[in-house]
Amino acid sequence: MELVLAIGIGTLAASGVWLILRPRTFQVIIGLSLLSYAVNLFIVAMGRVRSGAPVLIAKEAGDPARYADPLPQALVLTAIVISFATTALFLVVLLASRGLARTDHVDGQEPEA
Amino acid sequence: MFLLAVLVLPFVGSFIAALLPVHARNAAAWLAGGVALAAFCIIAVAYPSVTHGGVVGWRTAWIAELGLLFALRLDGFAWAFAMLVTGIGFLVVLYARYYMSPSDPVPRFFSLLSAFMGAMLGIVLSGNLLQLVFFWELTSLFSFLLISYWHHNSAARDGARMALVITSSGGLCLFAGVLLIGHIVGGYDLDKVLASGEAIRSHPLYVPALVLILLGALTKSAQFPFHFWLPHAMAAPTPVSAYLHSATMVKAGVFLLVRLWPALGGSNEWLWLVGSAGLITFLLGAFLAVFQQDLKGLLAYSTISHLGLITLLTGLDTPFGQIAAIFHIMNHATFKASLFMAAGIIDHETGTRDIRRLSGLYAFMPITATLAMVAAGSMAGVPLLNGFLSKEMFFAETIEIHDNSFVDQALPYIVTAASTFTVAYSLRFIRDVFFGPAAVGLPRTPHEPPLLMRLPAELLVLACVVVGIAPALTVAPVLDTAAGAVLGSNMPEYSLRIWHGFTPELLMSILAMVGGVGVYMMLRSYLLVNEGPPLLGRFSGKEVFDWMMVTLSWRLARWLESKLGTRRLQPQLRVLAATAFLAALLPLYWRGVPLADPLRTPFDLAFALLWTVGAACAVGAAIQAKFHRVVALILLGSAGLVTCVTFVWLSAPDVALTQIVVETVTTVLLLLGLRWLPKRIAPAWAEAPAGRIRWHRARDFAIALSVGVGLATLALAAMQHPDTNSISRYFIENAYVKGGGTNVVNVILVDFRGFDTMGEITVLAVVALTVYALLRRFRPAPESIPVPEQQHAQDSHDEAHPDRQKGDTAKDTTETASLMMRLMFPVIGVVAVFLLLRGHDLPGGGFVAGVAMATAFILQYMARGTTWVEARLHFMPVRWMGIGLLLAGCTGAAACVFGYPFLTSYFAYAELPLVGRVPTASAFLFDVGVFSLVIGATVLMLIAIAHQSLRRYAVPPQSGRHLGSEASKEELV
Amino acid sequence: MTRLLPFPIISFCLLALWLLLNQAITFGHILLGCLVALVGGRILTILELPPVRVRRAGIILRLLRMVVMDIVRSNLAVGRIVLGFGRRQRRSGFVEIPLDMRDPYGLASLAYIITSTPGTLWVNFDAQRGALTIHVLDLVDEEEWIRTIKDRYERHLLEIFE
Amino acid sequence: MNGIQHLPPWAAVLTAVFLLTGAAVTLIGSLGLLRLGTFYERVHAPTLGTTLGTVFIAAASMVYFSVLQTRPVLHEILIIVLGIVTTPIALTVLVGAAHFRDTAERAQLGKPAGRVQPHARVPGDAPTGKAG
Amino acid sequence: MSGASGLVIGPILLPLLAGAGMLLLNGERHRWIVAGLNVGATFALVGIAAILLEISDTGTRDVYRLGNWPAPFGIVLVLDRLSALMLLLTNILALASIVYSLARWHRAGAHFHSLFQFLLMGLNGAFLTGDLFNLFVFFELLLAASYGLLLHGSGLARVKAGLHYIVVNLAASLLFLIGVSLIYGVTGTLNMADLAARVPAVAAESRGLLEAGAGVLAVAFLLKAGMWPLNFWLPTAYAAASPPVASIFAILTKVGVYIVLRLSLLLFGESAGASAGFGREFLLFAGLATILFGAVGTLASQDTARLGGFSVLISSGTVLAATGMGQVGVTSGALFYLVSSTLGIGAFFLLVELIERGREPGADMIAVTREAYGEEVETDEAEADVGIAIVATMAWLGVAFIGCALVIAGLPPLSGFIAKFALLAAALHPTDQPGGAIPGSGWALLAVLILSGFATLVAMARAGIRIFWASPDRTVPRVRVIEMAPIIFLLFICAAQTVWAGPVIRFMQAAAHSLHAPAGYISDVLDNGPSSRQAEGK
Amino acid sequence: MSQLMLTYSLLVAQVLLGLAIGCGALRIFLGPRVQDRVLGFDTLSVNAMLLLLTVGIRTGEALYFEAALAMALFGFVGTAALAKFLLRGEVIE
Ligand code: NA
Ligand code: NA
Repeated sequence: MELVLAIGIGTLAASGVWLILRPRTFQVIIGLSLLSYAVNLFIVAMGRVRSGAPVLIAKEAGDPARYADPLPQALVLTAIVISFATTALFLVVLLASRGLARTDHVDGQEPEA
Repeated sequence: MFLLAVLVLPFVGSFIAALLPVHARNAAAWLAGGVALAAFCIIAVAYPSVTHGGVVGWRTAWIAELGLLFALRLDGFAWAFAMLVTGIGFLVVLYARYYMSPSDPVPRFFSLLSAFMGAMLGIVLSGNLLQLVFFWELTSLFSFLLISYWHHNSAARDGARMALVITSSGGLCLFAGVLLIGHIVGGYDLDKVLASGEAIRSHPLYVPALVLILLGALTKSAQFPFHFWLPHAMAAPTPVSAYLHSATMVKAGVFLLVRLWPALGGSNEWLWLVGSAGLITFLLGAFLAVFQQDLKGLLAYSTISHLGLITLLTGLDTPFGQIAAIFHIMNHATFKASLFMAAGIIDHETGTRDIRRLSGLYAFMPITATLAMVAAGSMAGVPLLNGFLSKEMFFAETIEIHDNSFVDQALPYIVTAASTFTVAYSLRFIRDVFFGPAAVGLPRTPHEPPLLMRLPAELLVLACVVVGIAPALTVAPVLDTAAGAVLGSNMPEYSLRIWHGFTPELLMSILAMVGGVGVYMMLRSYLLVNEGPPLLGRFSGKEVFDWMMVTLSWRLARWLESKLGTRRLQPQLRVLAATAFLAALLPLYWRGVPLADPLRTPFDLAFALLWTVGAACAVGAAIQAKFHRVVALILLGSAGLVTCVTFVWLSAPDVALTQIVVETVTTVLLLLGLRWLPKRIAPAWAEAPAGRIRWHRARDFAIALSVGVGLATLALAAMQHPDTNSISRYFIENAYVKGGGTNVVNVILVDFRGFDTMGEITVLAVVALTVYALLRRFRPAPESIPVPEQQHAQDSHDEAHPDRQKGDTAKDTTETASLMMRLMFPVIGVVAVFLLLRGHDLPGGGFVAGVAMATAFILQYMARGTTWVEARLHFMPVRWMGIGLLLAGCTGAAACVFGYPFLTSYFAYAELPLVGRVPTASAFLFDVGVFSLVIGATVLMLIAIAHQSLRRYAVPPQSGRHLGSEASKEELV
Repeated sequence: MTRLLPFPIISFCLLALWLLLNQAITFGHILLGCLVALVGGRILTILELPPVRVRRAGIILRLLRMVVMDIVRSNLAVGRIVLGFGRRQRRSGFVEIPLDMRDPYGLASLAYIITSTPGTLWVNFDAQRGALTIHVLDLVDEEEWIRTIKDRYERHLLEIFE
Repeated sequence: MNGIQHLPPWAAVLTAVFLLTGAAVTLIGSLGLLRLGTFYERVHAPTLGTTLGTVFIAAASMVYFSVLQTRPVLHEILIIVLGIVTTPIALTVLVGAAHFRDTAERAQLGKPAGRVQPHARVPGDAPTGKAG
Repeated sequence: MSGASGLVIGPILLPLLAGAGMLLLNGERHRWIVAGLNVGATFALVGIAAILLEISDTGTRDVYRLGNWPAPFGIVLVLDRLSALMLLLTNILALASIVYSLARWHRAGAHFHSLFQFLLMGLNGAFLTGDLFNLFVFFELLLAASYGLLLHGSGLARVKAGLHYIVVNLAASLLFLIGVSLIYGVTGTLNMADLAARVPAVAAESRGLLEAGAGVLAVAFLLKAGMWPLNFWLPTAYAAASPPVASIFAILTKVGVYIVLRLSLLLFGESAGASAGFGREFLLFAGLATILFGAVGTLASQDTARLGGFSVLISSGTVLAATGMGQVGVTSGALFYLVSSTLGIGAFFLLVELIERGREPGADMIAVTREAYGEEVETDEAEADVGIAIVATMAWLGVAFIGCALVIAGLPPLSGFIAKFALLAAALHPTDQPGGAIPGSGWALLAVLILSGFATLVAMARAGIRIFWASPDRTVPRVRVIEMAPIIFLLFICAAQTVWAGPVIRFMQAAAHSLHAPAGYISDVLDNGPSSRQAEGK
Repeated sequence: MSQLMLTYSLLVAQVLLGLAIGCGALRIFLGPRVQDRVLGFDTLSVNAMLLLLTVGIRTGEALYFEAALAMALFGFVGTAALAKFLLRGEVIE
């Protein structure tokens, strides 16, 4: 499973990086979204893969090693919120850029030549 | 303490002068003159304490931690220099009072002049080298401002800039050199440095330090090859030239040479570097001076030449040479200042400084002419004038054997030749300007200047004569004191007498005199027509300087900037990706990648299938994002769904839940955005050479692949990394016991690390505000301003059929769905409340609940459109955000009131009547704050975009209730 | 009553939803659920939902049973078609059905039914003409489909809502 | 880790059967998405998943957790109901949109000179230029 | 918790509440209340920061345990000399920017004041936090606010620059996350002090992963710090920002610099075992390269604001290079330099618009506003009568320009010169023994700093001449006291820094000493004392 | 025995659902029209929701229900928005 997950993360990241290196703003926003998926998965993966581990703790926690690491999950939640917010912001900026610059090139102008 | 007064006085005067009204000419002059005179008197009075090697010091702590005191130090040498600075300063102020035009902003002039005097005094009185550098750079700055005083004149601007650039960069070198000296000596204190000559000269850093310090000194004193700035500085008002370019600033360089000679001199490097710079400058300056047609230009080159002479004297590296240098510094200051004043008077009275146009002025201004002739005589080294004395000493010194090299042997001949030119230009100055036929066609009819304008020159010329005739009675003790301060016990025997008998130096003087007359006669006809010297052609330092400024500091810089940097986004991201890749790769390469058994958990076919889909969707999105935006969006959403499922697979239900709701909102958001992105049409440049594009793509592909493989490797390695003693253990053990919740993740979010959440929701608020603010100024692409094609088509379809009304088609399709969507509002609302309430114990929480609730709102907008919804639901997102943030913040701050840290939670089980035991945690209130904020922020962002459809672009504002109009700034609904 | 509880059925459903979500029928939850249901109903009035008039609630169950049977049957039929067990040349196409029903809830219910039943698809309802267009996967006889929809569903829905 | 070993055989078998049936029905529905020829035909197929597929898998879940937790776990009903209640919202609009696009295009094609206006297309519908 | 310790949360809580409170007021109708709130809150922040500086100078670190959870489990705020210094610097700069903005800029867009407070919250939090992930949150907060503020006023230039700025920073934020989570994956902690305590014990086979994490993290910080070649976005973005925003942006890069300084000494200091000194040479070279690039850029800048942007790079690069040298003396000099250059550049950005104002009649903002948003011109109409235009405008502007140029170029008499002296004297003087060999790094720093000083001088002279002297027909701009006063105020601080250089340097040296001896930091943070989480209601 | 059967049935069911998800994805890729892709997306999300339910059974953890519920409740919003966009060219009028 680790291997599959790692490949998945890698593919998301590679697609994302490819897209953010493209010249069109919409490509970049899609790329950033893909990258944030990759990063979110990566963070959760840092808690190690524990499929089917209990999520809630009982009143007596017992052996902490049984549980999936909750901290990366909490971190990812924060990261998701922030990346959602920044995606929204970037979207609006790219719209504004498209409107003002009359082009959707990331540089606000078509390259010469 | 009086030293501090002397130093501070000019600056105070400068400050006050700067505040005077623009035309307060006399007040400013009085102020500046008074300051100079007062400083002069204070210093004069201090004379007894500096004789016989006496030193007056004053120091106070400045940067004691770096071994730096603020130290003022007055010895004989500094005393003599300070007398020059203040004395000539006073005379120049007096002169300038009459010279400056009433229409100039004179207070500024005197303010700058006083400040310059202060800075110069700072150099002279500095008791440590760093402080000296400090004032050194200040003199550059004020000289820049003084030279460019008439800044409407481009020559003044250029000259000032050149002076600033050259002297300041020299100052930077001096700074570096001083740092090295400080490093060698272990401090910057002047006494300490002067006492460590031996240690300095034997240190391996001696040569770099010497070179750097010389760069400072030689640039300041306009020595070859940095001499060229001085003639261009002549664009300054003449009082400035008289002060800065004869007596003070340019003397700072030679002052430094003499000052540091005990520490740095006495080596071959000194002899060769300083000596050759001085010799070349002396010769070159004298030669070039002859060919100047501008009076001030002639004086400038003459100054260069005389400074070269002084530099040569210090460079000859003998105690006697230093004495002669000091003496000539004083003499040159007096005669050159008076000559500048004379030139200024001539310029002032005739309106020109061109030697070719001037003639026979003796008849109009006999007194000025006499003054100028005496001073020029001194400059030429005519006996009975002070210039003669120091020149004799100079000749004598050049005859001394120093190191027996060829140059040393030739030195007397070379300096005699140079002196020939000195005589020639002095003669020319007198003969061409004051004698001959009366000039015609001058801009003004010349006459004698006011008495007080002449007075400074008179006093200076008087000094020339008195010193020249009776040196032993006048200047000898002063010179003795000054030289003694530099040389200490090293004082050689010397005598200041007019007549030493028939000595070789007298012969040299006579040769120079005769030769000078001859040269002048020979060149007369040439000078009447030609501009500039015959041999050096059109070569000029200014051109080299300009070329360097343009080429190095502009063209090269721009070229380098374009090569080393970019303003395009893609290369930046490429560099970023590559750097990040390397940053992770290199440590792994050096330390090794800990990849063990790749199958720590068993292979799972369904999971693999899932990720086949996920990966395919990601790649698909990458391919489709350019021309098939909706498709890319769908693929992105699919990859997101796969990610959600994966979170569940990894035992992270909260994350999955959050990802799902966020996913939904993001899709809607991007679709809202697509409304304003016109269709992509392949532009013409897509036909550009395929090879280049293919290469770019290959490179990007390689980067993308590398990053992907790299991240996958990191993830794999980390997932197989043995479990660490993570801090999570504490959370699991204490979430219920101390945090009062069974959902560890949520307890972390609202309690253990509630501070993160606090920040995170603020981010959301900030972004929402930004989106709102930006969209108020939104101007869509022109192509997307009209209603979308679909709506247009549907409307025209309706209009084409008589039994239909506009909007029917859309209504038919969406009416049923709209009803269902409205029914969903309370349903989603109930689920949202459910998620909010249970978050602490089970998956859920304020954020998910908030986004869910926001989805319900957005669904209503989708169902019925903005106008309809906002007429019914009065929802004020910004206020919700504010309330949410305040609630969360105040919940956290409540703990502070009870003496606990921010965000300390409180929980207890409350017995509610009929309901039973209910857990009440302050963290819950915090979560409600989160909930409120998230609804507000999410709705604000999405609806702000949606509102754009209502705006009428490029037409007068609508009074409708749309975003940004006065009526509904806050009430979005 | 109507002011306090404008949509009793929907509010009841919301209460049920609340209890199901919480998986608990404690007094506290019933109380909370009622509160939530009341607020939900109130919001619907703000959203100007037309009032629900249910005449004969008993028919609902009968209709529901019928629909469930139809859904199961259609599932099998469509599954066969997908897997290629079709016995003959299959034809799919649009059918236009004139409806008498105008009640929005009735129409919505019909939409739910038609869409949820594999094999039929709600395409469009022309409110002017009262004509419903559906798409049928296995269209043997148009008239039969019109009859099915009108007799099996519309009639019952009319009884319930109008 | 999970509770399968605590499950009585009858419940295990029932759960298994429900699960497999549900998954199979769903897969068949999704296959239909691939195998059927036109858009309108394809829309019918996934309904299998949203109806019977969901019902069976939710039932499996209900049986399993009810037995495991020895109390009635019924909230999966919500998934069934919500699935059935929400699907038409999306699908009616989607089919309506497709229907309109088709009629509009047919109308356009019927016009002389074959000037096909892409007005009913949306961005991403068809390639409009080279990728780059 | 003593009263003094409780104050540590103030720099975060106060802007939060102020910013949130402003949202409840109608931005348009209550503009002056909101503005007053902003000024008042920032003024209070300066006061709090000053008190905190005083407290920090007693030498004990104040560790604030949020939620009363013990370290390393909960998030802690750590007040030491360095963080207190950065707080004071930030809020002083902020106060100047805000006062300046009241003349006109705060009306150029919506929610300026709340965004500003949130920016301060992010900055203050980033300087105080002792937790790596919390740092991420505050970084994001300050970045989000900076996005908003950069776009404040809108217009094509800002939007174009903002787009680059946002994309690049978003990408860097992702790297931040990767780095933090990887470090967590290897060490199991997020608390910086705990991390420092755990780094030496990391197993040899895991060290590669740890350092990879640190490397990726460093890329994120260095991008924000403006390190070459990750800094191309910066000059454009800073030049495009409205003046008060650009001014406060002068501190933004310093956040990255601060973190690099803090973490490289804390995590990879001398006691870090096999990882000691990780990345130090790289920092040195990158810092030097950044200075050179900045110098080239200043020379190549036609636009005054861009010149300011490149000055920011020089400033960042200098501190980075100094960090790379890893010497206490150099670090203290670098801190002195950091304060001085930040204030100077901040003042310069405020000044740029005033001096350009006279050159282009009808300041760009109005034009941009009209262009961008035909129907809703919302600024400038009624403001001509607000404030009093100052007399002798050109003289003031000229003096201020010279002052800024001197600080930035490192020339006397303002603090820039002392700063360079403090830096270089220590760089050339690695041991206490006078006259020892000068290390190559010392030579390099000397050469590069002299060179950059020269470049700045040339560029500033060129710009100054062009602006003040080369266009005789320029109109004298209308400048108000509240626009000029903040600039003079900042320069005055620079002057004060020269006069009282001794005490300031002493403070910096103390700060540097404790940075270079992280054991105290670690034990202060991890020593939870007896009171933690004892008394909550049950 | 029966437990083992259930375990394997779970695996099989998950694989079947995985394949179903693949079908949805394939339709997204194949198109040909946008409505086909939207339909594929909708199918994919329903199938993913069902997969979540099976994960819940497999792990014996009832808590994944909320995630499944959320997918059931919000999955349609994305599809509806896409459909609305196709129909009207904008999601919110
Ligand atoms: Na000789
Ligand atoms: Na003449």
